[in-house]
Amino acid sequence: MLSKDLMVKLYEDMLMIREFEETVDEYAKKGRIPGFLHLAIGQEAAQAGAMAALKETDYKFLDHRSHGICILAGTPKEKVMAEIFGKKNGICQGKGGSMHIADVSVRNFGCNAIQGSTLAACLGTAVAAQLSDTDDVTAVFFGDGTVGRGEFNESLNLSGIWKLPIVYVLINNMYAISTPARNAHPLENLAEMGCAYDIPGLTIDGNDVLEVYKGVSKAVHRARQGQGPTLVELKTYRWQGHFSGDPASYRPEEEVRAWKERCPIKIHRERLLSQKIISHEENEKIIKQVKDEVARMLEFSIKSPEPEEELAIKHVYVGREVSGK
Amino acid sequence: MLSKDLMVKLYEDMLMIREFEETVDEYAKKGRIPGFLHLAIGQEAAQAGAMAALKETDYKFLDHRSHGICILAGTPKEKVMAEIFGKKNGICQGKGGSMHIADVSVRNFGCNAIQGSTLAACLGTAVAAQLSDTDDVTAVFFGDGTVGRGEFNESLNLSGIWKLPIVYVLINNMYAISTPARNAHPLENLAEMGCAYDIPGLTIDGNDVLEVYKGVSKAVHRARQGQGPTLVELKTYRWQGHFSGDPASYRPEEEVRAWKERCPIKIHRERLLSQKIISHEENEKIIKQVKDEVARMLEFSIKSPEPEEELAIKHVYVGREVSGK
Amino acid sequence: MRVISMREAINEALHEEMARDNKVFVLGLDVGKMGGDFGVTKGLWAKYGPKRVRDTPLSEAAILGVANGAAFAGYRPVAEIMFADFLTECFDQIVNYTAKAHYMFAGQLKAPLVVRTPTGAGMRAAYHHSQNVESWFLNVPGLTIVAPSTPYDAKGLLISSIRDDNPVIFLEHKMLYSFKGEVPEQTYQIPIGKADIKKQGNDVTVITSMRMTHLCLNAAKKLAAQGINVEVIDMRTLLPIDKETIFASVAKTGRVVTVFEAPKTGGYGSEIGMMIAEEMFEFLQAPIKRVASLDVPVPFAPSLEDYVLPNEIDIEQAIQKIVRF
Amino acid sequence: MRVISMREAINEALHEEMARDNKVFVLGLDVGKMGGDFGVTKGLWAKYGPKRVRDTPLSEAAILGVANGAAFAGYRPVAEIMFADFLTECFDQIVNYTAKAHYMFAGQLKAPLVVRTPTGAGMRAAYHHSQNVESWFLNVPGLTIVAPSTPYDAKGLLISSIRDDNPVIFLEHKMLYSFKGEVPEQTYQIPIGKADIKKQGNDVTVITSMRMTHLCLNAAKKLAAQGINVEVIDMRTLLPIDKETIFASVAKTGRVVTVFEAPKTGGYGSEIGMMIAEEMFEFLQAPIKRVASLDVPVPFAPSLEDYVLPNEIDIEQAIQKIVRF
Ligand SMILES: Cc1ncc(C[n+]2csc(CCOP(=O)(O)OP(=O)(O)O)c2C)c(N)n1
Ligand SMILES: Cc1ncc(C[n+]2csc(CCOP(=O)(O)OP(=O)(O)O)c2C)c(N)n1
Ligand SMILES: [Mg+2]
Ligand SMILES: [Mg+2]
Repeated sequence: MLSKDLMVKLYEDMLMIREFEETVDEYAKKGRIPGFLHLAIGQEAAQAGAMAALKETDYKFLDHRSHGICILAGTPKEKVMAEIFGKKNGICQGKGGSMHIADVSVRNFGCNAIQGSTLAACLGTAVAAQLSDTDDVTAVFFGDGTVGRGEFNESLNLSGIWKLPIVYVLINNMYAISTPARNAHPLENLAEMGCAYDIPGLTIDGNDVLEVYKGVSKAVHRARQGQGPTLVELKTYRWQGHFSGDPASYRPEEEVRAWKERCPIKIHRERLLSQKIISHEENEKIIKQVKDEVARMLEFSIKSPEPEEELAIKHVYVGREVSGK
Repeated sequence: MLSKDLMVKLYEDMLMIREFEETVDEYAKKGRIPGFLHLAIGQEAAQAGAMAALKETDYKFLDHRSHGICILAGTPKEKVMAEIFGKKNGICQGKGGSMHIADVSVRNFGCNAIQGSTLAACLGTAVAAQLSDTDDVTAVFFGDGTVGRGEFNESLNLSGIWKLPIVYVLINNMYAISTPARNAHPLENLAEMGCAYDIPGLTIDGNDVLEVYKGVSKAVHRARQGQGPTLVELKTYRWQGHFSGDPASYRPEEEVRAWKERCPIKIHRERLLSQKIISHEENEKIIKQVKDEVARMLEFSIKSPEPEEELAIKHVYVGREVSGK
Repeated sequence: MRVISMREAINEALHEEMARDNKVFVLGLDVGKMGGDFGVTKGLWAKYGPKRVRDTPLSEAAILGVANGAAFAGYRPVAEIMFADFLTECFDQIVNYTAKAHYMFAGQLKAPLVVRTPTGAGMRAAYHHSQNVESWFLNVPGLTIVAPSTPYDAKGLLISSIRDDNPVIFLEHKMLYSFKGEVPEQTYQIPIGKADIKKQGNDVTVITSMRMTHLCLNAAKKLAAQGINVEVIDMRTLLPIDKETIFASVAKTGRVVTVFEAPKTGGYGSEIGMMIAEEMFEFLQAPIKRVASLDVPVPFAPSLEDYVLPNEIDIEQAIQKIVRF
Repeated sequence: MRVISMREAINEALHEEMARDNKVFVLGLDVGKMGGDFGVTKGLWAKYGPKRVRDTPLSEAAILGVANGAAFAGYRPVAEIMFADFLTECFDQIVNYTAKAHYMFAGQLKAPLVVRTPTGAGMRAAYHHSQNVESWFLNVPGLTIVAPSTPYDAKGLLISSIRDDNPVIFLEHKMLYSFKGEVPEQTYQIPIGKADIKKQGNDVTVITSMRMTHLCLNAAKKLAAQGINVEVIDMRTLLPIDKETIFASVAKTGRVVTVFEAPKTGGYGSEIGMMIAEEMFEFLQAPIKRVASLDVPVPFAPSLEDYVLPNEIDIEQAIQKIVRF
């Protein structure tokens, strides 16, 4: 049994993700956020459950749909939001935006907008942990579509043979843009692909945050013990289109409705209430707290200035200048 | 039971590969053949058995160790050897050499010296066969090491989901240069990697030409019937180093000796003799015929002139000139 | 004449070519029912069905593999790579296979394929969705690179590209998809390898392509008021280079400014400029000047991206400087 | 001073750096017990063991993935890619990850890694084992490219590359591995970004690198007999470009010939030449002339390869032409 504190934390975390995503979605639609925005509404259990199973010094590699991971990693959340707004006070000073958020101080090594590329790079932090004899695990988050990339094979093959401390967190939301996973991969349960690499696979209900937490914890434990990688598949669904604004007309409404019924937040809330872990009043309070917190982030983000032009010519090289205009 | 003719043909084919390889090896060591030469001595059963299971209009993609495939594909064998010598009368006019031999007239679409690249390109001829409603199968030959490349995943995933008529002929000779397969891949039987793609895998004694023929035939049959790809693993061993001249000191002598004991030609010869399919005299005659034939190829190759310089500026573009010196 | 967008013009070319030649087929991520990430393949799937309009898994090397193999087998695949930045993931197929297939087998194979891909910055999509990639391919003999700036050119050039027996990388600047212009309803071709003088002039030759063409034309208009008569050459085909048109113009003006969107160092302008410095030296009355992006990756925040990209003022100033030299 | 080969010099640099800094580790295909395909990593495995000298599977993207991730985590990986031609298979990691990691997260990550790789033609190994690849990377801000021509430069530059906090692509011309020269036994550094005047002269500036440096020096010797006094600049670092040294020379001579081994169009010489045409126009007394390979892939037959590559006579004639202009 998990502690009550943890049960509540997982609830708060999911609420936080939901509120955060809805807020940036709103501001993207208002034209206040530049670029593409990939939202994880509906996938909160996968993100919150997985993050709760990791410690701060574990290395994390994210994909394009990872705001939730970023805000749960320990970074001041308003700096994540400001980054998405492309502002100077963002955690990457506005250089990264939604698809390139990192905070190395909490070992969030960043999202990379090339699908599959983190599957390769995650090998390196795992080797680093092995070389330095620490028990830090590397978690890499990626989607069902990304299983199609070549790096999937190169990564699992290498980590399988070197027994690297990697947790592959495969968030199977059943689509890669408009392409259903069943049209893109021969197996239904993608975790079973671990069979090709002698890597155990776990297929988990990604909408039940406790199942996610337990499954990922098991994988993390294996990795910490030096027993090698695990491929954890979290089955879930994104409620919105591929990006904020995508009408996603390629999906049957029926399907969307059914998945919304299985809202991960609702599932867990009902559990907390029915098991009397929180009361209705406490629930209302938590919700209000989350909303207030996100409102503060929003204010911070909006007030934050744009980055100055000189920033554009910084960081190309360490210790070497490039010229501006 | 296979016909006697086929049994004898398989023997002749293996002898032919052996004699061909020993001849080019000798001339490479004499400095008469430029570049790298990767020999398949010891792997004759895999090459001859697989080729016998294919028809001429089947598409073939080869790797760097594929002289044997080329000479069994229907190409005038002396043109294959002349190509290896880099001569004008070679099947690619000396442009390709050992690692880039094609003969499109017999649907040998060529070797490509980038490991893994044919695993991607073979998808295209298979799609072409589907689009044009022919029953031509695509066979792609590759080694155990090449399983590490990203294209392995992209190819099997796509062919698995599109049920493409592909026969993956994985020649597992237990090494990629100095790297033992057991250090490079978690599974011992690489055919089992098909499990990740719902693709049947067959692990076969690659030194028994009849087993190879039967196994590959089964896969070819499946593909022709529209049932999709098969991953056929042929376990064998290369007697020499990675390339002609490589001392291969990375392998235990014991291991080499044991595999030489299991010479694919010897195994099959003993069968032919003991089953009285050929007599000792016939055997001697076959051997002599093969030797004579290869001697003629050698003469052809040596006599053939070097390609002329103008050839270097041809074929960059179809119908467009590039300038010479 | 009828006015349509570049997106529609390209779409029309695809429709017409698919109707004309059943060897033409389309493939890529989400090109089917969804009609492509930028809507360029709209309606093809409904009309030609899933065999000729193929949604693929997220496997860029496999996409190019299908294109290569099918082209070798006589088809005319048109592959879409969702963003040009992802060409990194099929770079081997293009550079080491597509480009060399015709040459290395002495003309036996042809690769009449087209890789369509959205390129260029301006969308606030940063590092992995904004690059100008032509330079990655400039030193690869065997490739053709087409890069239209108007709907008219796009339609005619795409039709020519599909009919060409050589492989073509067809760059579509994503900021031009909604740009409108006159386009004939009937089928027509624009020859590959011919630049277009978008504005005649005799004081200075400005050589450009894609989105920059329009900035150059605007700048030319403003400069006309100052009595500077600019000739604007839109390359349209980046490789092979139309020396004739360029040299004729330089012979007339003696002054050259190149304007391309990629970072300056190693950009396309360097090749054009060098060609002129080598072969037209006697005509030059001033230094050759490059206008280009700063030598930095494409950053996220609008203030940064705008600073990094070349703009009309940069172009005007460069032209003034060269004219007044 | 002691005379050793370039192979030995590079090997020595690796030994010294591994001894000095335990964050340095080596990885690649067959770099361990076998000591690398070209024998460059010999002895490292025996001395530093399999943890710090890591044989990998045939997975170039994974090799770069390990290098990237480990570098991000504070290590200094030195990856060997067996032939530069195979960089196509990890092109994404390098271009979209290594090069941009420092920039896109606003300096939070560094990628202090080295990719060592044999480059260049002359081995009769054709298309996929002969290319000069620097142009693929020239337009990618964030990368450093080093390309030594002598054992002395190789040792000092590799040590500097390993200690540099920026990612370095370290090109080793395979035809120079056995080239010998004086090399100090102690550790020393040669600054990155500094070209070297290999021969002083004031009639004409010849700018070159790697193997071509030696051809240029030979040509210069012959031309000296004709009274032509050639200055030979060996770039040593291809990126960033040492403008200062080049411009000082051009200011003196007013005449420029660039000599690089890759095909002419889009080659490195174009960048150098353009830079001069742009910034040193007033000093130029003659056209800038490129000596380079023909615009074709590297063919197999010796007669063809020799024809395609630039040779001493080409260089001599080009210099004569420019001097007599
Ligand atoms: C190499 C590459 N190809 C294509 C894309 C475009 N793209 C971005 S997200 C995406 C779908 C990814 O699907 P999945 O991995 O299931 O993640 P999800 O979006 O469902 O969270 C695609 C195709 C990309 N970013 N990188
Ligand atoms: C992408 C790529 N990486 C590395 C190489 C160098 N190389 C050539 S053959 C070979 C080993 C291949 O092993 P395997 O696939 O088992 O075939 P085998 O040589 O055993 O027949 C390697 C590493 C290459 N040609 N291409
Ligand atoms: Mg998905
Ligand atoms: Mg092998």
